[in-house]
Amino acid sequence: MIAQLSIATGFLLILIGLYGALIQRNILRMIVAFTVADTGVNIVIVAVGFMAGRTAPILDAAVPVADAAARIIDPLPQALVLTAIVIGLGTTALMLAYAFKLYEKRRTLDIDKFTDLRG
Amino acid sequence: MKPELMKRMVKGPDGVEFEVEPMRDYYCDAPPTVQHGAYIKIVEDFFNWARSQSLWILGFGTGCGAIEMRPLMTPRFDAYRYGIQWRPTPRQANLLVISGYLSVKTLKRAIRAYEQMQNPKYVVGLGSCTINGGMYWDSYNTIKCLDQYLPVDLYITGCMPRPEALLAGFEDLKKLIRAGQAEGANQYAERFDWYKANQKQVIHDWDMPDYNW
Amino acid sequence: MQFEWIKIPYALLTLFIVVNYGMLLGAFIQKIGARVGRRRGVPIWQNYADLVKNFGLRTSITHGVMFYLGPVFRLTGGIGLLLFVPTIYGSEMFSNLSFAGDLILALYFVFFGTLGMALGAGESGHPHAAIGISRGLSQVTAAELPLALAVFSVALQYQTLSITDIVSAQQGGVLHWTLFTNPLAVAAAMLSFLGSMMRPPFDVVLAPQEIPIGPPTEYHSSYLALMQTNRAIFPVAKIVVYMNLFFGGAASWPVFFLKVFLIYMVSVFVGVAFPRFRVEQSIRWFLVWAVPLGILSILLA
Amino acid sequence: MTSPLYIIAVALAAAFLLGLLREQWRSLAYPVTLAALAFMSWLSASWLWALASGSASPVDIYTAGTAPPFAINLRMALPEAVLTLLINLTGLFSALYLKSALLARGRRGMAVLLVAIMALSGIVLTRDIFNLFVFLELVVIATGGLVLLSDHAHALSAGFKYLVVSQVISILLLIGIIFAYHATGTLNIDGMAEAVPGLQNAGASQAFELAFFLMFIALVAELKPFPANGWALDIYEAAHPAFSAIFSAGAGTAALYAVDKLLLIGGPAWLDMATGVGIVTFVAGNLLALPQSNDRRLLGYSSVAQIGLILAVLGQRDILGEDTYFIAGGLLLSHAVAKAGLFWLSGLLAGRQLVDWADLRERPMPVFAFVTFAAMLSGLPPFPGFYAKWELVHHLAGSGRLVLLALVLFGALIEAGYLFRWFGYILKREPPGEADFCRVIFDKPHRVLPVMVAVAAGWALAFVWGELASSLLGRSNLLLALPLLFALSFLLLDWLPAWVKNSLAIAGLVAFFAATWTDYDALRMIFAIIFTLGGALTLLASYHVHGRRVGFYPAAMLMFAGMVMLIRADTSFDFFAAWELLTVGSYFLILRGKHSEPHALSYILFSLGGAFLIMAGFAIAAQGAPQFALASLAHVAAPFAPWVFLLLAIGFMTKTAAIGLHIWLPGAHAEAETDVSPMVSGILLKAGLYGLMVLLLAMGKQQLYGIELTHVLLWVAALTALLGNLMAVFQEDAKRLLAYSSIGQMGYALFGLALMNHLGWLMALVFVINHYIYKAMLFLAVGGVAKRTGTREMYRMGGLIRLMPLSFIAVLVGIIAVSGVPPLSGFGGRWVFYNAILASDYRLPMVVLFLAGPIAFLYLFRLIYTIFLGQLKDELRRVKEAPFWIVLPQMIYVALLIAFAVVPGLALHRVDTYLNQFFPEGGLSWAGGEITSNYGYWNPVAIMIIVGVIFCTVFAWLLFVNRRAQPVKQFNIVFSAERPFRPETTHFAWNFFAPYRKALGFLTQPLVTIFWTTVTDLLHTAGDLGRRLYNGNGQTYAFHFLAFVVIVFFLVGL
Amino acid sequence: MVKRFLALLLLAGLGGIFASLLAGYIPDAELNLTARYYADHAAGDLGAANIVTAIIVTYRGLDTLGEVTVLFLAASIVGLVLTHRQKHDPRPGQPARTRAPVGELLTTGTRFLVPLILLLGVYVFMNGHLTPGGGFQGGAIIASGILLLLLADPLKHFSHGLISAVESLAGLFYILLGLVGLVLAGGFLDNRILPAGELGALISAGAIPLIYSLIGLKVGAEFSSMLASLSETEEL
Repeated sequence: MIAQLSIATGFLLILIGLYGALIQRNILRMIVAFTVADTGVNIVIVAVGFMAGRTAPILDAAVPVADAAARIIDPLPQALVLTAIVIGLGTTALMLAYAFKLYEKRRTLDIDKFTDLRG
Repeated sequence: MKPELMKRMVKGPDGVEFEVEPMRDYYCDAPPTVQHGAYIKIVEDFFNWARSQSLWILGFGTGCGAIEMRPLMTPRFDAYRYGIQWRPTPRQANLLVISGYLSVKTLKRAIRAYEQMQNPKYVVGLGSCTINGGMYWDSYNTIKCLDQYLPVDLYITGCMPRPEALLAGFEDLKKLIRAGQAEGANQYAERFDWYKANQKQVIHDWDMPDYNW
Repeated sequence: MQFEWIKIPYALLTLFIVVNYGMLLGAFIQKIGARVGRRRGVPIWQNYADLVKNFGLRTSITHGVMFYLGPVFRLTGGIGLLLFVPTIYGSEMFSNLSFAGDLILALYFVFFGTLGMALGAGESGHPHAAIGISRGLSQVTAAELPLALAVFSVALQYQTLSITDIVSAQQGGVLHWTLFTNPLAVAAAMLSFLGSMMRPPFDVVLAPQEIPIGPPTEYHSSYLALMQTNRAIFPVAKIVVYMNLFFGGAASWPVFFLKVFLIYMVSVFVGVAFPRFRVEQSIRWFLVWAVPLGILSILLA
Repeated sequence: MTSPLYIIAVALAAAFLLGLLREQWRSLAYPVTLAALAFMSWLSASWLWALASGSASPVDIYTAGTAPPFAINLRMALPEAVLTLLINLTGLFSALYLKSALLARGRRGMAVLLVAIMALSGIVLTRDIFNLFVFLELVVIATGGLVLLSDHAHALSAGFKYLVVSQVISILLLIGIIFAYHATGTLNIDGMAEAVPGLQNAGASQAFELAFFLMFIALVAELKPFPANGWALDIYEAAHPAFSAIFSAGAGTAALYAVDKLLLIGGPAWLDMATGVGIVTFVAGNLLALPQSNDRRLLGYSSVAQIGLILAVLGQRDILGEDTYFIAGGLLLSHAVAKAGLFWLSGLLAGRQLVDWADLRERPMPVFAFVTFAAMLSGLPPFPGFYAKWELVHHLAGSGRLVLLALVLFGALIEAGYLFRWFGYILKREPPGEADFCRVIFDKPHRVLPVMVAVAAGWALAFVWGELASSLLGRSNLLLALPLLFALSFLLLDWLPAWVKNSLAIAGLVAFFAATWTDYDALRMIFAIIFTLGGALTLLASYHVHGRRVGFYPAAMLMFAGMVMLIRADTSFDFFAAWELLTVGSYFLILRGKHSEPHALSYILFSLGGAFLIMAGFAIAAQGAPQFALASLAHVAAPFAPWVFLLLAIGFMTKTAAIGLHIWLPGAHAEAETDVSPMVSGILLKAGLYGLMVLLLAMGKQQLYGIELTHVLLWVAALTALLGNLMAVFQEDAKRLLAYSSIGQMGYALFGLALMNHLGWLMALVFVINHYIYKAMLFLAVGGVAKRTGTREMYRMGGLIRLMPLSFIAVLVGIIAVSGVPPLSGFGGRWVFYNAILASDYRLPMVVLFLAGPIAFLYLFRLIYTIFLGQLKDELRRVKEAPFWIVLPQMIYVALLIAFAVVPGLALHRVDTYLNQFFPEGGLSWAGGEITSNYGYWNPVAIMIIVGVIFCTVFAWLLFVNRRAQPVKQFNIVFSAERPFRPETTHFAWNFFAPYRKALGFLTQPLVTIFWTTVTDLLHTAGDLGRRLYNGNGQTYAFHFLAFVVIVFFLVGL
Repeated sequence: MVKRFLALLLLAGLGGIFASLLAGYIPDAELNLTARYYADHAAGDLGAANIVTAIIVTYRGLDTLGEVTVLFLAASIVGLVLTHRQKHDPRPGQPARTRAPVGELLTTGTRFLVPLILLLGVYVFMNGHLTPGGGFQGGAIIASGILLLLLADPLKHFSHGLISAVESLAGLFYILLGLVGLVLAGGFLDNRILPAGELGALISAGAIPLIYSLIGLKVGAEFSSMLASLSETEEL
């Protein structure tokens, strides 16, 4: 039940993020919207790996090696989410740099002003 | 001298400039030559008979007599019976009829027409205007004596002779031809300079070669 | 049909007969025209006089080689057409040089003279000559079509292109002539015949007043003499083709003379009665009246 | 063999090493980058060599020492080796190209470039789906960085739009991956592929289908499909050309291979979705490229379209089977090499409009480069695209997917259209900009080298694909065909003076005929003689040109090679390859004329359209077999046979300019050079006739919906003859008059063929021979006159008979022959025509042809009168006779005509007996000089002698009587006793047949031209409407992408 | 207005896809194939207590390498973009612009907190294979320390040379370790080039701690270089 709930929140966040990205005319707001969508994706990735009644995949005193397979949740999505977060960060950093350069060139952040290459 | 006859420089398609002299380039400037008949008299007589039998008149009414020449071709007078026929171009005509007074302007055209006819060719003058100017004796723009300008073979009297007179005249002309005395063309060739001098004295805007082939 | 040397004198004999017949026929028809206008008309031998006079003229001019050769092409066309078609059916003597080619040769050799004449007149440099040629060629394209259709339907009907075979198929009585077995084709052919005879409905090419005698404006003396000889031969040669194809050919010379005269009179009668067509009118007239007849004759054959 | 992993490791090591170097050591950093890229290229090249030669087998590289499903593995097989080599080489040469930009940006730019190339190779190598995502993101970010290298004003906004849409793509891809993992339990592609069928309950497989859809649509979006590719086009336009080359060649290739891997998982259900998206992108991309004027944006559209086509090919893997990689590889490699080359070429130019490319004209090398790239893109022989398209079309036709076939050919035709239009601009248009500073940068070797390498790669690929085609699929390798090699050798000899090359060409043609004349049957012998000996004879006229005449001889020999191979071809593939070769060769020949650019374009479009119809016809006739012997056209299955006949007939008729497909001929033949017109008009039209003969011999009479197809052909031929002659009558330009006359004559020949009886075919052959001789002669004569008088307008000439007597003789003999007047050979054709129509059972078409006959008379007289007779104009008084080398062939043709008129048996006897085997009854008998058919007889020798004798006697008589004729000049005419004003006013030539136009002018309304112009205008307006979709706003492009996802989702109907 | 409506319509469509995905989602009762393998073998083969770290560093080492390159790429592009601006900044003669001094609380807080933050960061990426967290998280913590420094003294100029040196060296060593793994052990980035040691000890699980600390340093350096570049845009 928890998994479905969190996946649903993840999807909701993605939709909100995309809606923001499509409607907002200010570039910075678009970038923020995209980061919201990215977090939504990350939530979904982690939530997919969730198994009820199990614990984190760290083998220490609490979870001996022997019954690891029965007690831990699926570790792979967590590894993937780590990469996804970093990549999300990379693209956001790049978009910020672009936003800065665009502002520096046109002194405006309105996406509708940058419609030069057309047809 | 008209501009189109003036000497001018022309550039050819390959860019070479050269001079075009219309009077020399467009017209043949050879003088007429005396043409002797066939060597044997019998052949010449036969040709003369044929020439008299098929007398082709140039359809060029120069003066008031032209109106008299039209009925010749009608049923009433029917010149065809005598082998006489209208020809529209001087090339194919043998007889030039100068019907009545001849203004200088028409003389110029008559000379051109006469010179474009082929030897032997005959000229017939109608009425006294072609002999001594007639009632236009003191006119400033007609010529008084046709014979000075074109070699005339026959004159037909009458101010303007009726078709019957014309037919009779043509019969006389036929007798002359058959006799071989209608050599106006050769006469024109022999005394060509004299004729030309008279013509140039009267025609002032002379823009054609001496002999219009 | 093999070539023997004896054929040449025979051919020359035919040529001699036809030239004289042509001269006399021309004058005779002029006389009939005159009589219609209550005139006495030219003497019968007038054509001879004109010919001798033109040959006898002492001077002439030349505009160039092609001008000089124009009348030669014209006369060669006339003589060739006459000699390529057998004049008298059944007689070895008067089948002239028809071994060289069949009906198609005759049909196309007509253009040989026209082409040569056009080139000669073209070189004369006279605008009237050029206008005359332009009219003549335009008119001939439409005039030739019904004849071609008629020839095609006749060839289909008799399943052969050789003229002697066609004539032999029409022997035995008047009713066997193509006139009766294939009337539509003959009608189309006769309409096309009018077009090619330079008679008033279709003589805009010569148009004596408008462009003095059209193409031969610049021709005179011996050139004109050659053309006059051709003027005598060519119509007869053309009529020989029509006669052989549609009117049962001629078994002897009197029949030949009669038939040629009667066919010639067809164009004279029409010529005397009708005013002159402009070029596009004549083209439309042929395409509207003559060609459907031809097509019908082909479809029915 | 070193492990392929080093490609990634070395690249990253070099990137990080660059980080260490200080800013000042910039000049050291650049060689390091080049060294790294060179090593990567060497590595993939060595793997390719090993795999291709079989010394190594495909290998899986494990990382982290554990088996694939649990760790990431890379695979290095033949496709990967080829693609990584392509990517690395493009990267290396682009880096070389970017020398100044990289040195200006410093080491960071080089590091980004290295990582970009590594990421692209990674996408190709990796077998893990998430790893694919990581490399994809690396490419996205690297593209974002590298776009900044360009100094284009809008590079920034283009980069930003790219990042926006990539964000959306990565979101969808991530969700797709995680749910796919959840459904199948593994991230490895091969693992997933096995797991998918095993999904027991419907719920799991339904969930997987959804997840796969998201993954698949995200990766397809990377291929820039039609509605959602605005963002990519801006990158193409704004980025530095070298980066655009990488983006188009590298990124396109990698993304395509990724989609191919994904299709392994998806299985057959997703194939038709891929085909649908691909074909829509292909057609729409080409359509929108039509109205483009910016060169890089046009290249962008073209590469989007090509990648769409390859996606469609991948989508057809179910019917293509093992040929998929041959076809997709051929298309992909030629696209990648050509696009990279074109982008590098665009870097050499300052102007961005298509017309600015006219500066390339200064050097032959860039023009040759452009030609190679354009030929590779439009799939002309001998390049790989040609083999690939042939296989693709055959497989499609084999499995009955005709709509897809039509769309592929339609798109390819449009693409050829705008490419050759562009090539026409290069050769013929004047660059608008000021010409003072040199806008073409030839001095920088590091920019010219990549273009040359691309050209070399193009030709190498042509050879490799030829070898592949001959070994794998049994097709002949075009580059090994002797005639083609001979033609291409002239490319190397272009520095020789013209007369040397001309002699070589003539010797080559004659030698080829001497070597091969034994293995032609009678019918092909005639065509062989016309193509080789006739060609050699026409080439004589090319001696009149001095200097080097660059580009003429390769084009001419290509055309002749094509024609010679056409006759010798006996399989459909060789026939079609030869057909396209001669089309291309003749196109380059025609394009040499001064004002021939628009006409050459319409020629190539009609010819290629016809060629595609022929290919479609062959494909349908092949019924799935890759190629078939031409003779087996006879037993094509019943339902298809009429359609095959129709397609092939229309295809061949575009070449013989039948009515409706004729509008290219007048312009092309009139505007071509003096010695090209006879070649193109006299010889090339016969190729179309030869094609029709092969078709009619094999398929004979066909019925389609009850209509007799040969009957329709008969009517078309008759109309062509009539309208062709009629339009010729009203022409003012001499060469156009002859061109329209060619249409008429071809109508006659086509009529003969369509009669389908013995004499009909004989007539066609007589026309083939006649038409070659007199048309070549007339074109040479008119060309010589036009060269001397400087104009082709007939009313400007006149009275040239005295100044150019030899030309006059040639034209006089020519028109006598064309008009069919007895003594000469034209009459032979007419006589056979009459016998043929008597034998045939049709009646009405003959009527139209009877009218067409005399009309020929009109324009022939007009030609000779207005040029040679009438009044001589002032400026032409000093005109000299035509050059010797133009007059010599004419005199040879006059002799040939007279010989053919007197002794037709020489050429026709053998072919008449040969025709007996196809049409037994109705033959001719050749007794002595006389030729008899079963209707009439014809004795050419007798006619010639009789006419000659009569002519000479009459001429002698006139000479005797008229000895002393006085030669006069042009104004000694009876001008009703007046003086002619000026030569211009007395020469009656303009609108010569005015009354005729009043009577029959309505038949020459340019209906066909109007029809074809409206078709092209419609295409352009469609293109313009489509372009309005891209309004330049990044958000709108995101909208487009989401809309694309949702629409495809509903279409797929999950 | 139309734009909003269209956006909603499209997102409704996308929402539909997500909804059907959600509906089809059944959480696994048992670990699937790969997860079970990791659960059983991670401790035994690699000797790493934190299975996620084992996956990140070894099993899916290439992903991590890719990730690190993404960051390196982002950092260098941002550097490329912004320093590009600075190079042609034509104001050499003017004195460095002074800013109003930041609050007392922040300066003293920074001076006190930054060493602690850095220590925590190092601890996190040193014990990546034992406790939750690892290179990325440690790097992020270090970067937050640097950020705090920047906030305290905005005009503080970090030497880009040093940062990029650390970054590149770490990257190079990472690649070298990977290659050593390829040469010595089973494959690229295999951690068994060093003894596995006993589970739970600091020096255990082969090369994982070494690789992860290198990643930590690199990530920290890249974040700080990005932050530094972004901060230099302040003067505008």
